[in-house]
Amino acid sequence: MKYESQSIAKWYWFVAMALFAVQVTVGVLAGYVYVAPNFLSELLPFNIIRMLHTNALIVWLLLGFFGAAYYLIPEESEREIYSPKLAYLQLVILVIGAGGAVVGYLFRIHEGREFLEQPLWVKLGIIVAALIFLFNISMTVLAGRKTAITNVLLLGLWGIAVFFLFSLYNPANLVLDKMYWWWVVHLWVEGVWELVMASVLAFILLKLTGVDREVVEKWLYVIVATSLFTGVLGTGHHYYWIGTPGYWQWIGSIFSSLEVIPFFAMVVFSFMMVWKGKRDHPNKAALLWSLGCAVLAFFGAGVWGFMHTLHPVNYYTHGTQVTAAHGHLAFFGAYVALNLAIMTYAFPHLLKRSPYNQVLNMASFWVMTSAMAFMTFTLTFAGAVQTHLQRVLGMNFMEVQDQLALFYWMRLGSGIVVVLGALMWLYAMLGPKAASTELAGQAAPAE
Amino acid sequence: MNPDIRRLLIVWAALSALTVTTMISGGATSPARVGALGLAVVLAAAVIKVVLVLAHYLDLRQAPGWLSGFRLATLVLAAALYGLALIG
Amino acid sequence: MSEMLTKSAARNIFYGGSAFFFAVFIGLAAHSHYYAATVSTDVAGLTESVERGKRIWEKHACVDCHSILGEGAYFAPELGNVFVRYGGDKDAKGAREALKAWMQAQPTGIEGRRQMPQFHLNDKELDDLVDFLAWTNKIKTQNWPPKVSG
Amino acid sequence: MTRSRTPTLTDSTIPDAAAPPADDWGPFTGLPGHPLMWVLIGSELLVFGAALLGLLGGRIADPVGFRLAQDHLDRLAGGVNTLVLLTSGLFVAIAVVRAKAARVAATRGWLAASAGLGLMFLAVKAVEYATEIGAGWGLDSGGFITLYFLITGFHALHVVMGLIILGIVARWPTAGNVATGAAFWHMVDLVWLLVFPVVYLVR
Repeated sequence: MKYESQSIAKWYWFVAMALFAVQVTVGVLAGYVYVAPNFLSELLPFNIIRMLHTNALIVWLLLGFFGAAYYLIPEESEREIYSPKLAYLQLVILVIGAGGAVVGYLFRIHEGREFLEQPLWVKLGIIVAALIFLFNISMTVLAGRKTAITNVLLLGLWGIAVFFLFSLYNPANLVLDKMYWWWVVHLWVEGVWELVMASVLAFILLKLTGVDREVVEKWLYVIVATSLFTGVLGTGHHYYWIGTPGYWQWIGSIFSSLEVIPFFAMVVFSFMMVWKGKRDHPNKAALLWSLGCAVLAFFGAGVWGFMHTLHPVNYYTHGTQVTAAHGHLAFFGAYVALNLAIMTYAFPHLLKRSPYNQVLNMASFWVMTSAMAFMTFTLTFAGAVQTHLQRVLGMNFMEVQDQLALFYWMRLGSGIVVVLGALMWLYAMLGPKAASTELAGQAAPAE
Repeated sequence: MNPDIRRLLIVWAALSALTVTTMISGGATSPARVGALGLAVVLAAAVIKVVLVLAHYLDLRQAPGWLSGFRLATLVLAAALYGLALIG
Repeated sequence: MSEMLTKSAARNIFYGGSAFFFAVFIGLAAHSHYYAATVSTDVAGLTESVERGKRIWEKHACVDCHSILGEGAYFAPELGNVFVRYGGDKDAKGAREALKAWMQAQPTGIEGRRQMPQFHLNDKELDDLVDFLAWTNKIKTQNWPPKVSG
Repeated sequence: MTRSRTPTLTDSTIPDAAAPPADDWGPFTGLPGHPLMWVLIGSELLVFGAALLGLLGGRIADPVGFRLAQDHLDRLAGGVNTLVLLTSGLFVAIAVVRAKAARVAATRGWLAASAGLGLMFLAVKAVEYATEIGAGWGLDSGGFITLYFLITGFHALHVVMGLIILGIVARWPTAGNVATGAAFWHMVDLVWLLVFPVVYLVR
């Protein structure tokens, strides 16, 4: 850690880690309700469990992004964060908002659009926090060295805030509601979040591999250009069946098929950088998570997305467990793994330690990744069966669900393993060795 | 005359001639259907035009690797288009 | 020619290209907005009770179990076309009564069956909700879903 | 705002390695015009290629409907527009030659001539659209008509974008800028060379 204010990141990430634990635990709960539907059905119905699962995920990922920004921007801009006080104020607002939302959900205080269930006051709090954040970060970047990484990251973060504003627009016409709802959801995860992902990944690889900045930054522009060139009109793949015009079937199919390109480029980029890299960095776990992130994002977002993005296919698979399969692996690969990568990389610096608990951390990668892959396959099979029975043969929804019980048991099993993996990772990050491996100052390993 | 410009003019003349060929074999002024042979001429002319534009207008003759890559891609695309056109 | 190979030129092309695609997207979205507000939905039928029904749908986070037009959770049946599944195209009144009766009978408490909570909606609220679902059923969705099973 | 004095891990303190030259773009090196413009060109070719394949694929599903609609296209106008764009491409290619010789006035003149033909293309296209829309065609008519509007409309928007780009490079007519702008313009031209036969003539 080169700049004092980088330690802000640590506090964001502590909160993110706590919510990560909540998210996966609640996920297992949801998976259990699938196989034992009477469980908690009066006390904590499925809809509440699900909004906890998805909202905790979104919020912790965002906290992770904020932390990543606070960590890497000082190093990139070569100066301290404009105002650490504002950064902590922002965190307090976010913690109050997130905590308030979680507790509120338990008491049925929520709004009712998928992923945007936060009560209005929480949404406004998020916007205020985002404004503080953008002001703070932009002031830092504007005053400092401008790199491609900060440029792209900043554009991504501004995009996150701007598109979130559409969460406030909820017209009575369901079609319009859905149309603009996707401006938050799609333009986030298949648009501006990809900018954050690419820039953070570029930063980590720059540090881990020691490849020339010039090379990394050129790749970065190529990748983010293909992301937005394909991803913006790729929104069309959500406009097939919600009352929007038929031409979206062509636009969505064509552009979203090409959305796989940036993810493929990220895989090639990451492996090229490692291969060309001159540095043998001791933080192997961070490298594993970074490469894993690129590869899993390629499969989860790219391949699994492509699988059902063409409109003749989507006509049958839309809104089945195929979507659930894609959603799980895409979020894990692209954004969970990214956050775990940057935290794994940065924590030793923040705690002023050499990299620690590497073996456990890497083991947790394989445990979580295998379990997520298994879950994805399970849900994909469930989705294929569901599509056939329900959409082709026209069987009743609940009858079909009964046929899928075995898949849901397997999904629950893999979910439990994911939680174990997550706990292993949290222990590796925060457990005893983190507190004991004092960095031997100048005797830091040659890198 | 500047040799580059002379070359560009020749290419332009060839492109124009190919376009006229396309319009004739593609029946631009007649309502008749275009047969398999006519389609083949139309698509072949299109491929030649695309390659000429790539090589001379876009100056890809400076980057032979890219030129042959694009040429191959255009050929594959045209072949696929021809196949679909014949089925339909 | 290295002046053009700089990263700042790369940034400009990235911004310019993205702005182009975004402009196309906005243009098409504007057309789609118009289409949704005039062609694909029953605007005259979008009464206050339909809107109240939508707010009830949201208040109880129905979308976190059900899906509507294929979006939402996949824990409970698709409701975009539930009205027609209950025979509303032939007997609207009968479908309305059946849907209301279903809502009031929840939860079933049957062991091993997914449970829908009891939301304690009064008769007017139930009517509003059914109005919303009946209105939704009329949206022109490019013939989705493929089967009435949703 | 004090710097930490704690000894730190070296990967934060190593200065960035000596940068390779700015014009080294790996596999993209050697392409005329900016490498990122080629990323755009590549994306566009994939998009239009997929759209044309989609068009002919859709035609298999509904050959009669496609033919009935397609017969209303003005094939002669499409052919004339091909010649217009090819000539415009010639002018912009000459502009690149002039820009390399640092002849600013000539460069701007050829760019303007090229843009003029671009406007003519749009004018012809507008007349076609006016007739078709007058006949009741619309973007959401479905089948061939929707694809026709999507493909040619998206192409026409590229012509508009190309005009803007030509304007920008005419303002700053360095050899690199003109080559980059010309690359985009030629891509628009090239796409039309495939769009015209497939949309208008395959029948």
